[in-house]
Amino acid sequence: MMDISSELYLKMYCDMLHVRKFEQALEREFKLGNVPGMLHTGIGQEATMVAVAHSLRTTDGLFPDHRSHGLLFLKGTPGERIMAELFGKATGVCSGKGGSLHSADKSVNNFGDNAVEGSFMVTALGVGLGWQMQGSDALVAVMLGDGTAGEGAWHESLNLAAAWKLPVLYCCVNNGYAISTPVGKSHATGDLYKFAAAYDMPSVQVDGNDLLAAYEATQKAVEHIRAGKGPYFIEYMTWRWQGLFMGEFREKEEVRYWKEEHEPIKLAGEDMVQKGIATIELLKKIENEVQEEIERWVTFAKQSPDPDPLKATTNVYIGWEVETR
Amino acid sequence: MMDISSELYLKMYCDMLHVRKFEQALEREFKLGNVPGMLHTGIGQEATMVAVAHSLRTTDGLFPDHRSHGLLFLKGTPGERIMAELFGKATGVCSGKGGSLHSADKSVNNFGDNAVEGSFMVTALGVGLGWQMQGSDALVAVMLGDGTAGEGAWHESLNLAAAWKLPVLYCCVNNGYAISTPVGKSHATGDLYKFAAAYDMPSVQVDGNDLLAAYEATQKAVEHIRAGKGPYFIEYMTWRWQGLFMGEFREKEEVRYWKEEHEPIKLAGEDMVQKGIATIELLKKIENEVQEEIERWVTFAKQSPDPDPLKATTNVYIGWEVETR
Amino acid sequence: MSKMSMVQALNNALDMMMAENEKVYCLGEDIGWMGGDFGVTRGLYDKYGSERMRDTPLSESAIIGAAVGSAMVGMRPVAEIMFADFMGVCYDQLVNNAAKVHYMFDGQYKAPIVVRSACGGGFGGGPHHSQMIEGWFMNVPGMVIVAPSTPEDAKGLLIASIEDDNPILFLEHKALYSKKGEVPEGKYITPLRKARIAREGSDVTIVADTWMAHKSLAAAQMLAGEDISAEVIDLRTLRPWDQETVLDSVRKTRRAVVVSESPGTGGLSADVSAVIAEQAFGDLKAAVKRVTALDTPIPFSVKLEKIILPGEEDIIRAAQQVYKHS
Amino acid sequence: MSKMSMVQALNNALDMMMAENEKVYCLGEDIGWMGGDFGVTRGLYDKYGSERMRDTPLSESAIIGAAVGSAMVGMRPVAEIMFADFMGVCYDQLVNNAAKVHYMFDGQYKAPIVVRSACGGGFGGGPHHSQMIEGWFMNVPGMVIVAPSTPEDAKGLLIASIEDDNPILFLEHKALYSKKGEVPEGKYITPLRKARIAREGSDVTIVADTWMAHKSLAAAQMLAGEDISAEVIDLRTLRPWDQETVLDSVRKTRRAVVVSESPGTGGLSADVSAVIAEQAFGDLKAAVKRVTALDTPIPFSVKLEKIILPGEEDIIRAAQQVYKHS
Ligand SMILES: Cc1ncc(C[n+]2csc(CCOP(=O)(O)OP(=O)(O)O)c2C)c(N)n1
Ligand SMILES: Cc1ncc(C[n+]2csc(CCOP(=O)(O)OP(=O)(O)O)c2C)c(N)n1
Ligand SMILES: [Mg+2]
Ligand SMILES: [Mg+2]
Repeated sequence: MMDISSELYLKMYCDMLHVRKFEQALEREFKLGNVPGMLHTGIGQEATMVAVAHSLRTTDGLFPDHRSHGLLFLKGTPGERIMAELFGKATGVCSGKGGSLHSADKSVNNFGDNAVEGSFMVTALGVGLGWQMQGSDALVAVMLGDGTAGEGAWHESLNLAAAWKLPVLYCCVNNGYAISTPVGKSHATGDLYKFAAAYDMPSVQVDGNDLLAAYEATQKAVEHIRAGKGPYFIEYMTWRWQGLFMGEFREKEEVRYWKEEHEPIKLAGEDMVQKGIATIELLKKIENEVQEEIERWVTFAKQSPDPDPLKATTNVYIGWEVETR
Repeated sequence: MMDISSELYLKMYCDMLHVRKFEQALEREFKLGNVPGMLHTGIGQEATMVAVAHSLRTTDGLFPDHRSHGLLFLKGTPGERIMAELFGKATGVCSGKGGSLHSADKSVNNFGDNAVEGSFMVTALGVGLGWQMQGSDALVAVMLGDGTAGEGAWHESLNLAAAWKLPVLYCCVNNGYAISTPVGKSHATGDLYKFAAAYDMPSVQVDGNDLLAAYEATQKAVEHIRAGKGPYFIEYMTWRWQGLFMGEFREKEEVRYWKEEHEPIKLAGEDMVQKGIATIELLKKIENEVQEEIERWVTFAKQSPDPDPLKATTNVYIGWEVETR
Repeated sequence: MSKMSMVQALNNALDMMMAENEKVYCLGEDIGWMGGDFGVTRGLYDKYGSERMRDTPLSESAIIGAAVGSAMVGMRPVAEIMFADFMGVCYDQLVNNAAKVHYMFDGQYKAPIVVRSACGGGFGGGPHHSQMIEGWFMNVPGMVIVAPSTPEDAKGLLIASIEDDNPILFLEHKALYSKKGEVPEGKYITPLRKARIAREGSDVTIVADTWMAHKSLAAAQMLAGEDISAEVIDLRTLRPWDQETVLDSVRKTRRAVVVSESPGTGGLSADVSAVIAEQAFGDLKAAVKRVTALDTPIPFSVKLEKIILPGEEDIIRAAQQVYKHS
Repeated sequence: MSKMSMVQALNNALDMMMAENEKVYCLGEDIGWMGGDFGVTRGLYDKYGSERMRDTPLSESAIIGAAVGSAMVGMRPVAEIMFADFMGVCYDQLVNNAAKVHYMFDGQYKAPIVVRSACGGGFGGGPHHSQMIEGWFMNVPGMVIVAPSTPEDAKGLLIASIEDDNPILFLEHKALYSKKGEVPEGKYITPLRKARIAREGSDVTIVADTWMAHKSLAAAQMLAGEDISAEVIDLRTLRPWDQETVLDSVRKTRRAVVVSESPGTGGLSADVSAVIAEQAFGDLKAAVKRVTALDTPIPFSVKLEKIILPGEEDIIRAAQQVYKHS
């Protein structure tokens, strides 16, 4: 197991709590009708997200997916601007035009989600290629679910990234299901790293709920890519808490295991307490502080104005305006 | 090495010659301006085509690719109707509406080429699925070039065929190049069977210019599929004689090896002579007979009428006609 | 007759067709055990099993490919693409294969597939979950596009589509899924390529489809208060659309407003406007007016989306204009 | 000035832009060492190397994806899709990403890509190598479609497209690749969104694009013999097309014929016809007439293809009709 400083461990723990609390607040506000559209949350997958976030530099690129709200602010964007975007507000990072599924922030090299699952896997090739041609050592990380592995873009992306040795980090978040469909049922194999291994790139599977293991695997991958050795694939084994719109659909024992036994925040907390890095009181304090911060973000989002009506027709084309009514 | 009857060996030899002579006649007529559109020939790949053709039943399906003219008649369609189609004539198997890239014949379960490379890899899934649901033991073979392995449909097809254990035989014809691009340059690996091996299906590489080896591999695959064990992937290593429109582009030694040393028809002929199955005279006689037959097909095509103008607007929709001018 | 939502009406049609013809089967993402993202296939998995209610991976090309291939060997697949926006991923399969199979092989094969998909905006779905996409396919010969606006038509059109031998895009508007209406019991067919006169009128013809047919009816109601009698036509089949019904109406009212949720450049509204002006030129008292979405992608903010989508007031204004300027 | 083919003119433009700006690079199938299926990139590989003249696998989605991604970080990619028909495979990338990137992230990113592609029929290419595909994209906000009809415009429009910040489909008609014409030396720009009056006339306006502009000019020549003076407009930018130039012309001639190689249902011709009839209603002496391909896929047989594609005689007949019926 990797050795990291207490400071970093605590920071990562705190970040996991940010993700958790952010999503919980969002769920609450969604139910209250304050958040439009659809909602996918990353609860349960915090360790994976934090491991990725802490392995990327600001200059590195990120393609978040639909459960990556947490990554959006962990990448460096002020959390309230992410929250505001999800509320569809003028202060949002895309002025409310993108929403949960399209929250990009150029200033931190967040390239935004593409809600057509898998499609940005090939966009990421271009980002890596552009930087490679420009002599930069930046890399680009792509978040993708297990279900997304069904799309043809998967193959075109892995194949070209390998052939051109592009600096792409594939972060495959295997949470066991695509909506209701078990990963092993819809794919030739439920162990998705096996697919990627065929593409002449390192491909590993790691416990995505074990923060340090996930972090270690990601660090190793980043090193490899940064050294110019081409793409790297990591399959993070995790589990999403969110069920279906009609409720929980998974076996009781499965739910118990992931929510109680193999729960990333609890595991990290216990480990820190055991190692003497933190006390239960400290952890509680952190949690309270995080909760307060998240509520400030919610308040900011709520109090923000709707986008200026002019925004509806701006930035369609560059160089001319489209007609209004 | 497999043991086959002298009769079958001779028949397969004769079929390879049919393919060779068909393509050569076609090239000649193309240069004379009698064949419209574009032309891709299968010269050099005869052993692979004959191995596949002799492993399929009439009730099995076939998705030929752009170099599969030979397979079109080997599947059972009278050769003159294939030739006529390539000439765009009324007597063609699609009344001249499909041409070289879209010659289907429902009566022998030839589903026609799709000139958008790779696209029919997913259509083949449906044919296999339909037959599986209908309780048939028919399988469907898909011809695909090494270049075609770049398309996303490749992944979607292999993945679903494996997940649903569909009766699909993937016949990957690795002739080393996609137009001008070497297979190893454009893909993560030049050994394409390695890709397929990741999909939980048997995947093998075989010398596509060794008729008996190719036939044996194909027979084995067909047996596997027919037993309900799901899809199978074969990579036939071969080489296409056709260069680029501006001429030959490959190394002299490479050309010599494939055209003179490792040439499928010559190899089979020598083997038969050595084994006492045929004499050089017999082989020459066969060749002359084949040549004559092919010329009859050409004559038939040439003398056939153009399609009835009404054909231009028929069979767009079923149940109503589109407007004419 | 019984009152049901469009979701229930569609479910009813599928159930009926699957019971009647074992060649009919469904495939798509989460359409099996879960019953579909919008519940259209709910209950069918229990009734017909996993073989005929096939959950697929996220592989839209493979979904359409499998549908077409199986249709070529005699099956009657009903594929679901969860959101119509995702048809971009399988566009080639639809346009270059499904739509051309019958023609390019000169009638030997056919591709009787139905591709059901949820379309349309108005709920804050953002740029990739809100589009009307008939415009992507209007210029594609061989394709048929159907889009119901009432539960009754939804059932009748879906049955007709499954029985039809052509490849059909069947667009279900999300805003109408839960809207209820009277639906006849038993099997019946709503004819394809035949528009519905949703409201009779004499002063102006409003041509619309799906959600916009509802908005147009509401507008007609308001216009009636100003003594403008609007005839509202719900196209139902968008390609090829029913020129006869539309032209007959326009020749009567001598004025036309074309309403579409899609952007105004290109697409269905342009085709309808062009054909009216070309074919009924001498009858028109005023230029045809189009009420469409603005020429932008669809923003996430509901407030902004409302601005770019056409509204009832826009239809009323357009009708007033063609009425007064003539 | 020097006389060159459209292929040479395009090559010249690429060469100039690559020399001037190192951010410009090309990617596509066999565009590098081989110089492209039609020779447009010939010689550039030797000059600029394999890094900037990138041979790709057969991965159209990855080609467009890579283009867009690299454009988002400052590169100026010129992608080639060998035949425009294959854009079905990467349709999602173009429509849902390239065309929306700038809008959905509210201007933070842009996607200045040029996607060159060989389009059009008339040579027996069959259903998958002969299509005009602007109709697939006409209803897609954010997209720009450019299509030159002369070598001079080909060079000027390609330079303008590479310098423009929007995603551009650049359609090169196969029938025009080897046609020669005078081309100015050095760098110049042919403005986007601006149609060209290819021939002045006073009796009827013929609106056309690429190959059809040539057929329309030939038709105009014949019509002149019958004392019908036809003005021929070559649109050059197909989306958004130049309404001002077209409407000015129609207001002058008071008659319009719209010519397109695409099928008549939906697509560009419908949009042009609709806008003319809507905007110049009072000026029109006769209904707009459209001359388009029939509503079928493209057959392989050259004889059949000739029947379904619009010909010179069809344009002449249409012009005569609008002229006489008014
Ligand atoms: C091309 C495409 N197909 C389908 C969908 C609808 N959809 C959104 S999320 C999802 C499931 C994705 O599963 P997975 O990749 O495992 O991500 P998870 O939600 O489990 O994190 C589906 C089917 C989509 N957005 N895009
Ligand atoms: C989707 C698509 N992309 C590109 C092409 C153009 N094209 C036709 S054949 C070919 C090369 C195919 O190479 P391969 O699969 O190795 O077949 P080969 O010609 O070598 O037999 C290309 C690029 C096409 N027809 N379809
Ligand atoms: Mg998942
Ligand atoms: Mg090859």
